[in-house]
Amino acid sequence: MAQITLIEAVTQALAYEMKHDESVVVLGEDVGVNGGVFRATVGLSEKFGEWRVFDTPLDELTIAGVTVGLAVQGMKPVAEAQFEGFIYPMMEQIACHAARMRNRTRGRLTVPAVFRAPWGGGIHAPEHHSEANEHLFTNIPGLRVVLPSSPARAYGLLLAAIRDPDPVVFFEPKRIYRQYKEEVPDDGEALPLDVCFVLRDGTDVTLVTWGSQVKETLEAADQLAEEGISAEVIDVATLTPLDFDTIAESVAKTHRCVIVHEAPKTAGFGAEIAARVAEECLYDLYAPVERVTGPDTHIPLFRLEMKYLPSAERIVAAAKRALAAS
Amino acid sequence: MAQITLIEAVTQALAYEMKHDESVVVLGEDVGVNGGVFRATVGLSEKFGEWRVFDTPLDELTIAGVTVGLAVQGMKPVAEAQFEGFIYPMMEQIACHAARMRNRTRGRLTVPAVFRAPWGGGIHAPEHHSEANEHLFTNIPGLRVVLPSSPARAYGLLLAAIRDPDPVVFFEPKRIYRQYKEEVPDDGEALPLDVCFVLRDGTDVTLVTWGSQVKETLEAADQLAEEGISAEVIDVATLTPLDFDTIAESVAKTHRCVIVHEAPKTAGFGAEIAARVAEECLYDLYAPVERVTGPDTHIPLFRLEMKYLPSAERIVAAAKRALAAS
Amino acid sequence: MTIAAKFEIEYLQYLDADGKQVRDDLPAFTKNLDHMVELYKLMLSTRVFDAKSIALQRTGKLGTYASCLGHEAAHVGVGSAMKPEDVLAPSYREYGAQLYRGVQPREVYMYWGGDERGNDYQKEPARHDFAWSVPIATQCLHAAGSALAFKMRGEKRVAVCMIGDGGSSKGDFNGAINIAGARKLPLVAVIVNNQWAISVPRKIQSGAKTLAQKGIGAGLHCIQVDGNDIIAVRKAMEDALERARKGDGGSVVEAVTYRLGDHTTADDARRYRGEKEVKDAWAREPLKRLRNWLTAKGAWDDKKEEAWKAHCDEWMDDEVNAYLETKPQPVTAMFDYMFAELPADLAKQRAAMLAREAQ
Amino acid sequence: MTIAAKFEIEYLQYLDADGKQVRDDLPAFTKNLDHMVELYKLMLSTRVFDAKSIALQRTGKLGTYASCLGHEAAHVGVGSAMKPEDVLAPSYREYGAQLYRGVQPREVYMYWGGDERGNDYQKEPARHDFAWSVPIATQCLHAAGSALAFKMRGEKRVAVCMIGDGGSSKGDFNGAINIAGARKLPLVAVIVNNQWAISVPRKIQSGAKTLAQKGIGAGLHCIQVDGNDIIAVRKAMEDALERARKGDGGSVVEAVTYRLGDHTTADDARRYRGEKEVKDAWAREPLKRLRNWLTAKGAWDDKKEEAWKAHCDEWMDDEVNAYLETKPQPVTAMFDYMFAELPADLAKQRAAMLAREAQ
Ligand SMILES: Cc1ncc(C[n+]2csc(CCOP(=O)(O)OP(=O)(O)O)c2C)c(N)n1
Ligand SMILES: Cc1ncc(C[n+]2csc(CCOP(=O)(O)OP(=O)(O)O)c2C)c(N)n1
Ligand SMILES: [Mg+2]
Ligand SMILES: [Mg+2]
Repeated sequence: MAQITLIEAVTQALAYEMKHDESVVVLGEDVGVNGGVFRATVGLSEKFGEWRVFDTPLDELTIAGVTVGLAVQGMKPVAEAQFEGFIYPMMEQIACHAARMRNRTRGRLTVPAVFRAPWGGGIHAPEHHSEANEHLFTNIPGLRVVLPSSPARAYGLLLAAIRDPDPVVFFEPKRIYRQYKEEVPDDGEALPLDVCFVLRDGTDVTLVTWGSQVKETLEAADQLAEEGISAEVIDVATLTPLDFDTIAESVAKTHRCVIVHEAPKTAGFGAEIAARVAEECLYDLYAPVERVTGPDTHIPLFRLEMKYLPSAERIVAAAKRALAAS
Repeated sequence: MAQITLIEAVTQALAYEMKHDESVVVLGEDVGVNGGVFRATVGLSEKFGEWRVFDTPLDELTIAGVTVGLAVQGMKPVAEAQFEGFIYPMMEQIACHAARMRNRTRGRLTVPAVFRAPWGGGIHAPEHHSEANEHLFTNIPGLRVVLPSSPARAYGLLLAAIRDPDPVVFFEPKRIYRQYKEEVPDDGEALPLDVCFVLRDGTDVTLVTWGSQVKETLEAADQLAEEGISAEVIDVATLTPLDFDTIAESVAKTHRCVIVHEAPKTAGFGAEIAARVAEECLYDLYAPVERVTGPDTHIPLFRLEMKYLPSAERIVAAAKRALAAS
Repeated sequence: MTIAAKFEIEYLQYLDADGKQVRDDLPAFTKNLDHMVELYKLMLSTRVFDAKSIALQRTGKLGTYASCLGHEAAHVGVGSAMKPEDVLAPSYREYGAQLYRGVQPREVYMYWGGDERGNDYQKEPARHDFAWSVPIATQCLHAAGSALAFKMRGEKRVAVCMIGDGGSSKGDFNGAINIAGARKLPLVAVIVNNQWAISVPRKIQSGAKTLAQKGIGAGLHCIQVDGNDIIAVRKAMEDALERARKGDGGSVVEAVTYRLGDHTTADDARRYRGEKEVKDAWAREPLKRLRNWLTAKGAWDDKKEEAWKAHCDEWMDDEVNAYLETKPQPVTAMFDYMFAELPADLAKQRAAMLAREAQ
Repeated sequence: MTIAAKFEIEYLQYLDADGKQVRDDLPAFTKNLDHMVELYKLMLSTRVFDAKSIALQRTGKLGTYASCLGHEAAHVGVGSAMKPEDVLAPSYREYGAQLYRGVQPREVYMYWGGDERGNDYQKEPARHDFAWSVPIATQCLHAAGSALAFKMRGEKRVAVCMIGDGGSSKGDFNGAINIAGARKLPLVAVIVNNQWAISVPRKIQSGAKTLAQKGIGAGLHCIQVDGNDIIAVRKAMEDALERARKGDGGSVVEAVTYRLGDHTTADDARRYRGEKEVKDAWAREPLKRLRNWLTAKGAWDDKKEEAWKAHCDEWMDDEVNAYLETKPQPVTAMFDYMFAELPADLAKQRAAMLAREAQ
């Protein structure tokens, strides 16, 4: 079995599902012959033809609205926004239709669609190509917001997203698209969309994160381990609907919670996790919750980009503060 | 001095500023001769003419983008989205341009614009006319998000928003547009955009809210008072950038914090307040933070709408839980 | 001067305001007088239905309601030209088209009465049509997506979206006709130009002479019709649907009509438009001309008119009763259609709400 | 058949691919050969600049860069037709227009080199122009808003936006031309149709025969020009600008050209387009034809060509040096332009970052 990268796992999941379910179609800008600007759809056009791997006109609004229409007609469209920074024109269709159609019609019409987008910073990209804007969707009822952080999870979660009878916003951390490879059997096995993944067990502090920051956080856990501090690392993976139980259990054990994300701090999704901790785990806490996030500024152009993003050092420092406070 | 409603205070502020600053223009759908579907701009067209009170084609994207263009040319546009539920097409222009222009150009170009929208539920309106979607903007750096909750604050905060050299999203709680009147001198005095307003002093529990829920929360405080419980009520008013100090001071005194908002709970702006409490006020807390919010569903059509919105009863119950827990 | 491209926009009308034929080549379907009577009946039913809705609103039994007064020819013309297997993506006032396709008045009442079940159309073909779409123009892209699905699957079906003059300014409309043109999708976009978008007149929406010509930029067939003349609407729709079904591409059909009522019951049109304009428009209203035409053909008369009106009154009373007798939804209904399966996090909130309600 | 409206799209070309005149009525500005030489020089400068940028990217001194190879006539044609007081809203590769208006190569390098200061154009009139706009088509509405400001204030200025064939599919483009048509705003929207939007060919963007005809639906003047013929571009722009300035309404100008390079340095066009197409396009490229025309008039020759190239090389070397020698921004720069005055909450984050950096 070949080792593959996260982006290859995306392609593998798309190819698997397109082969096994004729109603699955891919659409977006440059997804066809070009195979996507990140190569996520490479080879699919040759395999499935230009109508199932469908290049759209350059209008994200069109992509989103057509996706809703396709889905209502029983297709399972997987739409791509070329970068998360270009997803804004999709919002009306996602919030007002994809996320509402089932509820609006009491189940008569549904939207089994996936809205994919590369997500986040750290690849030295031009302006508007590095945002972490998952917050746009996490307060919208009726949506699932999913962020894989490894090749295997990308494969399994994307399969689950496509099969899910309701709309899913699927952000792919582009910084780790090609960061490393792992074995991902092409067995069509989906992963659950209703759990957080505990990537590392620990007893002293809970580190909660998602997306590209999983790597920084695991590195931080390694560094902490060297100093004898045992960190539990949780990859939230499906932000909404949230599996808070997994996080609560961990905090009950470690009594300390550090949340890591690259979006701006204020009203980022880390706030929700911290809020739940304050509501549901207050008596377990030995130290204030810590958030390690981007500041409330735009992510700078790439010269200063890495100063913006959380780093293992910052996570370690926060964990130590939490330990020192208690 | 006449007593005026919140919506009349909006009109009064617009008229005042248009009279004193020629660069202020109002634009949107039906803002002209019709005076706005809520009558927010009533009389302005007669006073200032159809070019300063400008009816646009029916495209929120056009409204937003043209607003950015006007602002960059030195105008002070006040754009209206007819309802908050139709603000989505404005998001790309607000997030990618209004909120970024100053930063992008290192201060060369700026966007002194206001994006107004009626906001929230409780008026028995049709579908898409009752959303509380302030969360769409609170994680976007470079924006101010403002929500007045009384005629006087609507007047003072709107004046401040128009005068502010940076973009402001200004949500008007339509449920209290005409709920009561108060004296609002037309003196051109703006209110600060960087403070929360303490509406009622108290010692036992801090109730934090904004928008229409201020009324429910004050009622809850009254009910609590009858039972001998002293509640402090804070109207956040300017959600971002947040004045957390005022909230922290209150929690340091009361040791209990109940947050009330009508948006869905998960990743609503209440999460940010709860998160800050968990980070900065943990040692002050005698009880878990409570959030009284809409559930993570769409606000139902009006038959069930009031079951969705927080009520004084629910706020009272949450406050009592907080008191009982400690 | 080198010319890269040339275009013409046809204007189609068969009956003038009084029901006199302005051209001889009436389309084939007009030969079937029974069917023409059926069309007239539905236009009349729609009008009776609409008056009843407004009465319900005035007596507090409906929330805000958007009337279709004056649009009957445009709406019934569209609905009746479509085949059952086609798909309709309406905005919010195209009851004439919807009733033809099986939407029941009680469903309309439920929707505007604040009950989501109004969108759960029970009868085919309406059952597979889109629900009312309040965010203007968004439904156009749903139709385009449906048309794409039909094309992908090789189905001989057409998607029809209906949109107002105002709505034709919105990006979604542009996106829908553009992708239809680029990919020859079986889409027919009908602009019901009733001259007003709430208070904003047609001329402030667009500097174009016709709204039909918006289709030129998308490479679609374009036609402008007298939207008060159901024969013109129906004929243009049949042609457009046929072309689309055959794979010859989509169309923009502009039906020129007039909104005789307020925008909705929450609106007062006297604030922004003169009485004369409305009076003039009444002279061109759609029912009269078809009635005159049918009467001249001996296919209709005052007695039939009265009888049908009486029938409609009864029908609407039944529908109103059915609406008023519908049991309210349980409070938990707001949770029960959020997802195919209720997520655990939401299930807790649902349980909490139930517990609160039980107190 | 009643015709409601008729339209024609003119195609304008003066010089063929070899620089031969295809019509006699050359516009007045061509009489001034010195100026024509200036235009040629700027086209050549732009090409040298562009090659330098790509070289910088290849050697790791720039990030992703979007080349303008092949667009020189379209870009310089637009920039040179505008008056200083007009406003340009570019997308991201219209350097030819921008250099004419005072943007400095070092600013372009800074921007693509990951430094926001590249957008802080120092020289007028570029200083009052819009910055590069990455979210496709959004700048069109900024131009429309600027045009509206000019009209509101009675200023005789015109706003020009530039957009690609792909970008002309996006709602913002539609919205901009639509409001310009509805309100007769002084807007000129230039579609630089280079046949590709990354890998998506022109025919998948739109079923329209010309992209110019998108203006018909907005009621604008529309023209298609040979975008490799700077005389045609310049003439169409002068006419459009003059009309707009006089208050006679906006225009859509489609300049038909070809993207001779990859979409950006991150792209490999061989994946999706054939070599023959590119080779054919080189035969129509814009510099050659103006050079031939000027040479035939005795206004240009190989020596001048070499001398100007040498000058450009030197100029670009200076610019590159200026770029490379620019001191990096302090880390706090990410905070310092967020608001006119730094809010307290943000000031704390800024202080925390400074403290971290100090460690
Ligand atoms: C996106 C959006 N913006 C604004 C509104 C508010 N609104 C409802 S109807 C309407 C006017 C629609 O006019 P038109 O498209 O001409 O249709 P008509 O009502 O005349 O049938 C407006 C502005 C809305 N529903 N959706
Ligand atoms: C809203 C948005 N969507 C997608 C992109 C990614 N993107 C950058 S350039 C481009 C193609 C643009 O093609 P065209 O408009 O023809 O301009 P050209 O690059 O050919 O000059 C795309 C899809 C973007 N920048 N913005
Ligand atoms: Mg209308
Ligand atoms: Mg292009």
